[in-house]
Amino acid sequence: MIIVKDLSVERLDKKIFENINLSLTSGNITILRGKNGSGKSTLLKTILHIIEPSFGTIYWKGKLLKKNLYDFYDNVTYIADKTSSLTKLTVKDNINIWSRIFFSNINNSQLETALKTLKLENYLNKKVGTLSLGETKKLEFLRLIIENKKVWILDEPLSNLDEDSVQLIKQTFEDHCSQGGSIIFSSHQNPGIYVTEEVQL
Amino acid sequence: MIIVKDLSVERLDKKIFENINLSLTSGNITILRGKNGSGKSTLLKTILHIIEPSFGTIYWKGKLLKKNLYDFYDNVTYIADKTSSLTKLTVKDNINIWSRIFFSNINNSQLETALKTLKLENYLNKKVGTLSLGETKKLEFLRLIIENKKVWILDEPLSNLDEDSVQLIKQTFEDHCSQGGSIIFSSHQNPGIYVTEEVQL
Amino acid sequence: MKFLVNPAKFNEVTDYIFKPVLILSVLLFALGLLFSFYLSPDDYQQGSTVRIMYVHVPSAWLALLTYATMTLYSILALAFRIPFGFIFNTAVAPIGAVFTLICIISGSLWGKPMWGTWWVWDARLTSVAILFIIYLIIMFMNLSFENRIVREKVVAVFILVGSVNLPIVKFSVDWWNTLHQPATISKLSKPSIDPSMMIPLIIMTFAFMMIGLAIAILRIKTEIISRKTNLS
Amino acid sequence: MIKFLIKIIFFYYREYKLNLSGFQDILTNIIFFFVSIFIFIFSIGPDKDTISVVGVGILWTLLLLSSTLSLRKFYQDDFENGNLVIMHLNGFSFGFIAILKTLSNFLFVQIPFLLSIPIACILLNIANDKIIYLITSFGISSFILSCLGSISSSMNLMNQRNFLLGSLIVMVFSIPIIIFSVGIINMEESFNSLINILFGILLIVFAINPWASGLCLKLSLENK
Amino acid sequence: MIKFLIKIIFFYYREYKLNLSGFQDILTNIIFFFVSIFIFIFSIGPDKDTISVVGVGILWTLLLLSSTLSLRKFYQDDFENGNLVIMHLNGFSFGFIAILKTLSNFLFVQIPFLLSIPIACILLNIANDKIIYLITSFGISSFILSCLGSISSSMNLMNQRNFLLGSLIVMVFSIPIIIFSVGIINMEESFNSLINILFGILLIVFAINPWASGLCLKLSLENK
Ligand code: HEM
Ligand SMILES: Nc1ncnc2c1ncn2[C@@H]1O[C@H](COP(=O)(O)OP(=O)(O)OP(=O)(O)O)[C@@H](O)[C@H]1O
Ligand SMILES: Nc1ncnc2c1ncn2[C@@H]1O[C@H](COP(=O)(O)OP(=O)(O)OP(=O)(O)O)[C@@H](O)[C@H]1O
Ligand SMILES: [Mg+2]
Ligand SMILES: [Mg+2]
Repeated sequence: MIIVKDLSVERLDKKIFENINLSLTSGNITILRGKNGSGKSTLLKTILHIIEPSFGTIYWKGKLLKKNLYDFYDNVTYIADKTSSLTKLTVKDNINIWSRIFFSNINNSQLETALKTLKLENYLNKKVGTLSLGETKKLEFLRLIIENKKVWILDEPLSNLDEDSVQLIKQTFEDHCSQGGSIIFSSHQNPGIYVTEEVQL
Repeated sequence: MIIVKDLSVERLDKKIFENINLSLTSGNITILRGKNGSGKSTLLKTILHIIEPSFGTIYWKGKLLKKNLYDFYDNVTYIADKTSSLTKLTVKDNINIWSRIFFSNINNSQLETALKTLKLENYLNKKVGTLSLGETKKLEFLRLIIENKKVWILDEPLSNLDEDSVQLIKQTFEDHCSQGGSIIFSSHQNPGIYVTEEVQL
Repeated sequence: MKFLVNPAKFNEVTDYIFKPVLILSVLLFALGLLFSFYLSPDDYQQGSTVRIMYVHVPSAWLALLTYATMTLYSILALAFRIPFGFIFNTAVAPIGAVFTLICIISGSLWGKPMWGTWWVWDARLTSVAILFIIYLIIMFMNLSFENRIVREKVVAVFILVGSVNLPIVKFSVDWWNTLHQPATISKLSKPSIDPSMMIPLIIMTFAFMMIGLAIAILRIKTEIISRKTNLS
Repeated sequence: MIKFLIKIIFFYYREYKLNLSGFQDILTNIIFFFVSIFIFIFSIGPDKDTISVVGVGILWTLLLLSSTLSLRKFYQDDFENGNLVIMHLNGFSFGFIAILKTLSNFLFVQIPFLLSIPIACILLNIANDKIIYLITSFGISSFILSCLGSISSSMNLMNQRNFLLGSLIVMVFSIPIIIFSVGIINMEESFNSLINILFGILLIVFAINPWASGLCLKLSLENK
Repeated sequence: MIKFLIKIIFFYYREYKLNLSGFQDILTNIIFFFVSIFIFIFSIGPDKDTISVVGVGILWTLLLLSSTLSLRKFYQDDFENGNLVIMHLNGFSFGFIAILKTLSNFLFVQIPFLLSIPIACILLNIANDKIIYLITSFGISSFILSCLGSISSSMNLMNQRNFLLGSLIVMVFSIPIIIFSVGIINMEESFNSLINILFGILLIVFAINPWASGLCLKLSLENK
């Protein structure tokens, strides 16, 4: 679905990376690997067209992504490397806002099981600002389920999580792929997730 | 040097952990392990006397830590789980502020080698806000060297770092311990750092 | 008198007196309305607008009285470590605010025919407005500060500091030469008011007091319960 | 299409939650204005005539203050915590986000203030028949201020020196508008034609806003 | 000891760096200040006498309002990014941090204002010989405001919801101070003795400040 061709990105006239090629079809998982500062996050943002590449093109469903942007956005969930929940609101408020703004079609019981598997069910009325680092991170993953889109673009989803949660994520990834979804994520760890393509930056 | 006895902490009247014992002597490394939300960060903050425990006592050099607080603070560096560099200033400004405010006794060439080993030497005039996640994290470690204290209290120092940097940290830990320093840190990963004590929360 | 400082005792005693208080407040209020509308004369200067007085003056007195008791309880709570004081303050502040609001609104309604404007910046009116704002701030603090233990202390200190305003409200008419009526009824010497106006005024004052008391009892009870169940 | 409308509604639900997590916040806003009026009165003195002369000026200053106060919150928080990106990925173009945000600033910051004008007029001894003029001109100019605020605070996000200047220029821009609208109130005969001019300015700024703010948002996210 | 002094100096170096990178904020404040003065002049009309009567009052209110503007920055940023903890671990007790921060607020927020007072006096037709009184009384009172601001904004750290509450509290407390200092300027004979009283208030607030703010900082960090 996504094809990235000869992508190069410059930032402040400094080359971040050059000639990156990758393609993501449904059911596939792509992992981005590379040192700190090698441009993984930058690449993900470029794919999302938040950053404009200096060379190269990106295709979405065969068309230029630029021309087809909002269709692409309708199919993609992005989780950045920093949490984006609203720290001043409670977990519940955050979930409410997301599920409403994303026009989510999942029902309450699905949400509850998701909360339970993530072990967040007791924190519903707690301010996000007072959660632990890993809990905040897990809360972010709820968006994957709420948005319920095909392509997941995740920036370091595995950091700050405990062993159990990492396994859970792994499981979720596999389920998503078997349902025809596709994932591209960056990580420094190697938790034994089966990936179809590894891109070295 | 640090002895923690029967420590229990409550937050909003909810027990976070109970009866934790640990002792840290010079040359030792203690690792805190536990699930997300098990209270690792809370324990570290309690040891730093930022959070008051509901039960239990902490001793520093044989005396009650409470009574001896500023002597303790003179010997400890704390790196929290979130970065605390000033994102609006450049790397250089941050380093300047730190080295001056901590009245650092390391000289410029030491600093430069440190910057080089951390591969941050090219970013001196860059705003911290525009660094990559791992680079920001590494910048934080510079404080260990600038402050040059005996006890290091580190919250998830290994997350978001690439393989090389983790090795570097490992090396730094070993050097520090061989010079009589002591370290207590929390982590979800197991990078093969030799630890003297493992506390399960 | 222990029920005035002890939550458990308070619950016990108020279980007995709540119903009488409620009935009394309804009766007194009805009686007061009857008196103030039918059984009291028009003022020879002010005509029938004088009847606003039967709302205005009692509510003004009670606004002040409520704050005064809150100040007392703050001292009890802070100096003698009696937590009931915090409970009382949290529960009662909105009642005081409402009384103050009634006082301001009725005063303005009275002021339009008497002085020609709704509002003047004389010392009495200004200080009452500040009293109202102080009440509101107390309420806001109670609603938005997260840590209860800290919040109650902060609020109690704030109440104490704010109590400076009370004598200003009370004596501003004597200290400064203002538009507002100087003390005519609440003078220590002989009140210079006709008994036919005095009677409805007193009845209405007691009616207001009883209503306030009834609501206060309810609110304090709920506050006690909410503290038991939700410890934060 | 309906889906999109619902999205917009929930955009405002979110803004509401963020800006005023309840009725008491609106009340606090309003009280804040009244206390500011108090402060003015205390510092100027209680003389009726003076007050009614400076009254309009006081109201204007407060309006300006409230918009300056809110400038920082305009995009900054959403920019920093990444919510701007999420909204964009959710199908709102940057220009459209700018429009929504401007309206939300108007709704949650300026409107509470507009609502308290009638009472403020009583306190400040402003003649009753002027109130309607006041509210009209205030309504329009506060909307202009919201638009200008949107532009300047989105410029602010870029955090580069030349844009720093830009946002100051926008501040300076608002001066003639304010001075103009202050003048309006004292010229009752030609009120209508003057209001039309103000309205014209509003239209221009409103048209520029999504374009300018959208661009700034895009660029600042790119350089984040 | 000397080490400690040097630490303090670099504390201010840090504040300077931080505030100056928010140079725009300072400039915005000053522009706000002058724009408001213009608003007044325009809404009052060019009548010199009225202007000079209300001039002092206007200056006062603007000073107060603009210091409320800066309240948010007082501790919030350092609280959120963890620098408060680092400073504390670096040997500053919370009370001492409060003192330093209060001084820094005075230096970087209030002083720019004090500097612009002479110009404002010219605009507002305030007699030259009054300027010195004005600046003295403003200096002291703005320091009082800094202390009050420190207390209320440290308190507000525990209240993440209702930001304006802190400003409200400061404003209510500053009412007596305003009444007092506006009075001062019009009573030139007894100026010295009145200034002494103002100074007394300053001392009291300054003494309470480290204790109260320090406690609030500690508690809010504990519950962060
Ligand atoms: C908004 C405007 C007003 C406010 C805030 C206000 C406030 C108060 C307050 C606080 C008191 C109680 C004072 C005490 O206990 O000594 C009071 C009493 C009183 N007020 Fe007003 N007032 C207002 C307008 C008026 C007007 C327009 C009148 C009539 C011309 C009026 C007549 C009185 C009288 C007769 C008393 C009883 C005085 C006494 O003997 O204690 N008030 N008012
Ligand atoms: N806003 C920006 N402006 C300029 N340069 C930037 C900006 N953001 C990142 N960079 C630089 O681009 C390079 C790549 O950054 P990026 O965040 O993509 O790295 P990364 O591979 O995600 O690293 P990490 O593993 O540490 O997250 C880094 O050297 C960084 O300093
Ligand atoms: N400020 C706070 N107020 C109330 N509860 C809190 C606060 N901070 C943390 N908690 C709760 O305390 C528990 C422990 O948090 P802590 O941050 O210590 O966990 P942790 O072990 O560090 O987890 P992680 O591995 O995710 O970082 C969590 O359940 C969290 O929700
Ligand atoms: Mg990255
Ligand atoms: Mg943690």
